[in-house]
Amino acid sequence: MTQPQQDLQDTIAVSDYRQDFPLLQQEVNGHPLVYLDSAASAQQPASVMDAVAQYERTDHANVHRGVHSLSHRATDAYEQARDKLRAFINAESRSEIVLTSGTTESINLVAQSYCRPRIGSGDRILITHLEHHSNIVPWQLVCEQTGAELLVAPMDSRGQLVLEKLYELMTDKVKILAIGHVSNALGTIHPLREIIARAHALGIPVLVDGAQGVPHMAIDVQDLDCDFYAFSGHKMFGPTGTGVLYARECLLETMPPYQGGGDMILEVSFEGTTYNDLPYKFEAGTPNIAGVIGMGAAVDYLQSVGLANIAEHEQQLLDYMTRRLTEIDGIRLIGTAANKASIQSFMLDDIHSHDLGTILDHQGVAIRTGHHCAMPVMDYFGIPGTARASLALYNNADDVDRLVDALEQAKKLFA
Amino acid sequence: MTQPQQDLQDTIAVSDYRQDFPLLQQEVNGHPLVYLDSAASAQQPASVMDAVAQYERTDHANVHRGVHSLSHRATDAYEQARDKLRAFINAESRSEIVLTSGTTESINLVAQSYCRPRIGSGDRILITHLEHHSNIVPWQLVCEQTGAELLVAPMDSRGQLVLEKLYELMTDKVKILAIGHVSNALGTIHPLREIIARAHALGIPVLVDGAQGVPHMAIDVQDLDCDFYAFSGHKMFGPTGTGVLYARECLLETMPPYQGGGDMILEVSFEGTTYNDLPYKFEAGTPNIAGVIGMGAAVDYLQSVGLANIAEHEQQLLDYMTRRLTEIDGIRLIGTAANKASIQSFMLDDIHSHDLGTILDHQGVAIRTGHHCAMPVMDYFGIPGTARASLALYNNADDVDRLVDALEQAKKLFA
Amino acid sequence: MNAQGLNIGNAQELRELYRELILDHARSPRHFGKLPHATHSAEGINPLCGDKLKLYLDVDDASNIRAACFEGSGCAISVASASLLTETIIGLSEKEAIAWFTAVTTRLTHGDPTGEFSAVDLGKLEALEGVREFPARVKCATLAWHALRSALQQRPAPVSTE
Amino acid sequence: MNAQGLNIGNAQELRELYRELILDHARSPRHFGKLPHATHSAEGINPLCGDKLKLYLDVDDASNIRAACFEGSGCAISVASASLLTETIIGLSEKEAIAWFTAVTTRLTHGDPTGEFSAVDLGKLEALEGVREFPARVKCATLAWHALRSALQQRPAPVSTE
Ligand SMILES: Cc1ncc(COP(=O)(O)O)c(C=O)c1O
Ligand SMILES: Cc1ncc(COP(=O)(O)O)c(C=O)c1O
Repeated sequence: MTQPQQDLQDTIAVSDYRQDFPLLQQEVNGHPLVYLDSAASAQQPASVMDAVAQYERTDHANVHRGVHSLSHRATDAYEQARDKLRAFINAESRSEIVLTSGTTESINLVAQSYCRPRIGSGDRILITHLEHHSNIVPWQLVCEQTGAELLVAPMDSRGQLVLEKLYELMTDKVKILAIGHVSNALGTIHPLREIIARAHALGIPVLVDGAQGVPHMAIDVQDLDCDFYAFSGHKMFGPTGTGVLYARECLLETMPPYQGGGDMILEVSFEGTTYNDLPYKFEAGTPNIAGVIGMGAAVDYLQSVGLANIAEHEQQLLDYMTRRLTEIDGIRLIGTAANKASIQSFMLDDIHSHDLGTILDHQGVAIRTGHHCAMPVMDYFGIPGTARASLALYNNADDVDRLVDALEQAKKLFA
Repeated sequence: MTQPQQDLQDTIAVSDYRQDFPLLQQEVNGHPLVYLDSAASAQQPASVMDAVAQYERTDHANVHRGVHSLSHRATDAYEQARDKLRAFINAESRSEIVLTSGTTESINLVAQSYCRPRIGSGDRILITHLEHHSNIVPWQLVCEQTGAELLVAPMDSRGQLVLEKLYELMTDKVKILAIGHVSNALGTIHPLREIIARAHALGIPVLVDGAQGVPHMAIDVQDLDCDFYAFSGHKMFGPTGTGVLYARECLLETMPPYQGGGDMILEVSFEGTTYNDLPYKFEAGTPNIAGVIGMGAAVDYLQSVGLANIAEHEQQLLDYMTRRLTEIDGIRLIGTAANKASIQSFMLDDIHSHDLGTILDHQGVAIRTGHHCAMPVMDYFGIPGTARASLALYNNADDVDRLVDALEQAKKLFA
Repeated sequence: MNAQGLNIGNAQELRELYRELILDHARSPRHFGKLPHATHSAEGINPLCGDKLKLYLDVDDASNIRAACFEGSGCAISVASASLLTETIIGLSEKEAIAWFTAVTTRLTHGDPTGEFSAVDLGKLEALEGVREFPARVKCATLAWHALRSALQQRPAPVSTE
Repeated sequence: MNAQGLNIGNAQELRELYRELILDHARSPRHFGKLPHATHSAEGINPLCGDKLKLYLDVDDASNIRAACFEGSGCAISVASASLLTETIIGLSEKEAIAWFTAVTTRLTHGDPTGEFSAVDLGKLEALEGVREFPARVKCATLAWHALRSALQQRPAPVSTE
């Protein structure tokens, strides 16, 4: 077993944050858990669990509808979480923070409420080859419903967007560009500011799938100048079943509601219904109150650590992981863009990724294997899937060393 | 202060279940909490909180996508909850249990995926005057989108459906009947078996909004013979952000997906996408894993108490509450149907319900006030809103006595 | 107000909320009804409790409020607040009315213990200050005031405090 | 199999899963390819890991399986299982093949320690029983078998084990 270089080990050997996460303090299959699957879903710090538990134990009631103390406390806590999320991504106004069940719902909301009413045959929707299924299928559905055409900007063999091609595809027929911030399969960070500026110059609004952006870097939607930004609570150390759609207020104002129900109305009669103000018009029914409060606590946690610190820690660790993986005989890295975040996909010899996953799991190392909900990326490389190690602030150099050791064992088993 | 009759007090004076609910063990405004707002959202037993906490602390990972141990444990727990829910409402197959974020989403799913593709102008959607906004607005939206017409079956002054009129409105133009199980504003239980049989005789499928049905009585969707049954986790002692759409498998098979994203697909390519099997085709994106597991634990809890016991306890308590309220000078009960569950709306003198709510809250008694997301019901009675006390298995005769005392104080304050 | 006989541990705050003046204005609201020749009007809705008020103003060419009326239904606090509002603003200039809006909403919402509005003499309107102990009710007390601002700004859509 | 040198605390279960026979069939799958004149075929997809197999059968008029082939890609377990499946069913009647489906899937899924299939001699297929310690992998081992049943029942849609 190779020893990590001493200088690197000093900075990333121990993550102080690991102890904040109760789930990481366990053994799996007789080994201390190494969790390298945060891109699929991150673990929660105790502070998030406590915030949710505290809410359930002392403050729970339905929100927005009650005059009694619990309902008032619940509403306050819920709306405070919205304010935290607004500040977190630097949205201009709290009206622009629509709370959803996750990135997937956020994107479907835009596809159905923004796009569907305003596109038809002859129009185009532009995405990229690197998208997650959640940023592909909603657009396929809306194309089916309207006769619009789906255009796909290509990538190169390192997993980078071919920008010239993307720009060629931007014409006045394109009614929206939907693009990831960070590829969940390959880790590629797209040059969004440049891309968005180009799109806007042609009057094309841009939706950013930020599921993999938010947990790893500071997000400023005004600086990005995007029109929509979608993300999930469970990828940023918050609970499942929560998410955000950031949308410019002027766009939300023009959109019909996505779902009908309680809370999204001002007045209902059988003759006609008046919808509520923003953002409530887009939040039908009882929301995931506890989850949203947990998401607010996750924002607190992320800000207490500092997004810049997180980005730096993860970047160093990613560099270290890439180097250690490269040293393994028979490894093939998938996704080698110049600008990457926290994710490395790879293959080892001709061992199927699923077998790798099992062998690593048996050594307490949790990685993801398969297509990562990005089948077109797999098709591009002509492979059924990859093994993927993804990092979060709680990972450290020891985790990477354990990964490398476990891969060596897999080689032995299949030798 | 009047004393409750001794015989009643013996059976309903103390609910043993109260101690299972941590939130109820608190004082509000200096008084032990009396929680009479379960129809808006119920509290959770410790067993539900523990199941969720246990999951977050030891088993969390994304579901359906991973080969590592945590992902397998998470998937197992999540799918076991589906099995529990299937058994709970006696659905024939687990393919018929679509997990949603709540009743509202369940109904919107049916409106968009079942109705929207198959109706047009000339067609009709039939609802009743007693529906919650969540069972009105989704149909208004789909009528707007398709040109179909919304028909509303009337109610009488006790808050009962006028069945003859309902049956008159059932013609072959009606493409779906959407009806509540129990009215959340008035407590009316509709004679669903008879209504559904009549609808089916004419080939009209029936959606039941079961948000207020599930927590109070045993549900058997096969016995009811309904086509869709929608309900929420947070009204049955489970977490917010969870819900179920039960739908007959043969109907689900004919429906296009509601949302696109991860998990709802078998294969994605830019040429075309193959959807996943039921029920996954209707579950796009990372679900509310923790919430669903909590909902499964709520089913366990409900079954350990026994739905028959719950119904009996609540029925006795409702009778007692109705009698005690009637004794108050100046009270006006709203909703006096022959067949009712757990809910009593009322007005007191000319005190606005909102003022009543504040005065009661100040005495530690939490009731709901306002339109209860059922504005058409309020319009029918020509009132802006009511005060509503709603019961759950953890309430007891003492809660009712505290309510009555608090109302007497309100009278004094406004005298 | 017959609150002396109240059998509640902490009845003082309730008495502060439902002062005699408030109950009086709630029971017999002043300037209640439609204003036939209103130059400005606006609706205020509080979806939380179904409060719904419509405020009518008659503003002359010199921007003075000649008359003010309101109709609708609401809780004691919102009705009393609307009634007190009409009494306050009749005869004022638009600018003065907006200054009242700012002072009242600031005082009721934040208390503004040290801010610029802390020393303003609200007169009768001080009866509304009991809501500060009842955060859920602040919106009731400010509803008519938001409608006032909206009417003076001639905003077309109904204003909501939710 | 060079598993002796494994430096894992609990390597025994892994060795059970990846027996020499499994690795051999995974590396050199038997009857791999398309069957030109197949009378039956079915696809099996495991969306969890992207395993995708297509099974081809040539069944004669007397319902005997004359030939069986498969193509596609998958993990060692699913490929080995498919390979072993073809070896097992060629020459059997449809009914016998379905009996094998039932026995194999029951044994791999539940272990069936006391049930009717506990005594069945699975022959080479017993090499697959290592998956029982790996619940996440059972679906890999049964994928081809579900495709077999689906092909014999001539179900049109691809079958999935998710
Ligand atoms: C009868 C009825 N239907 C629908 C709903 C909506 O449920 P949810 O808000 O959980 O989606 C409710 C509860 O608010 C209800 O009482
Ligand atoms: C890039 C990307 N987009 C979208 C999603 C979908 O997020 P969710 O499943 O939380 O809706 C994910 C995560 O699975 C993702 O990684």
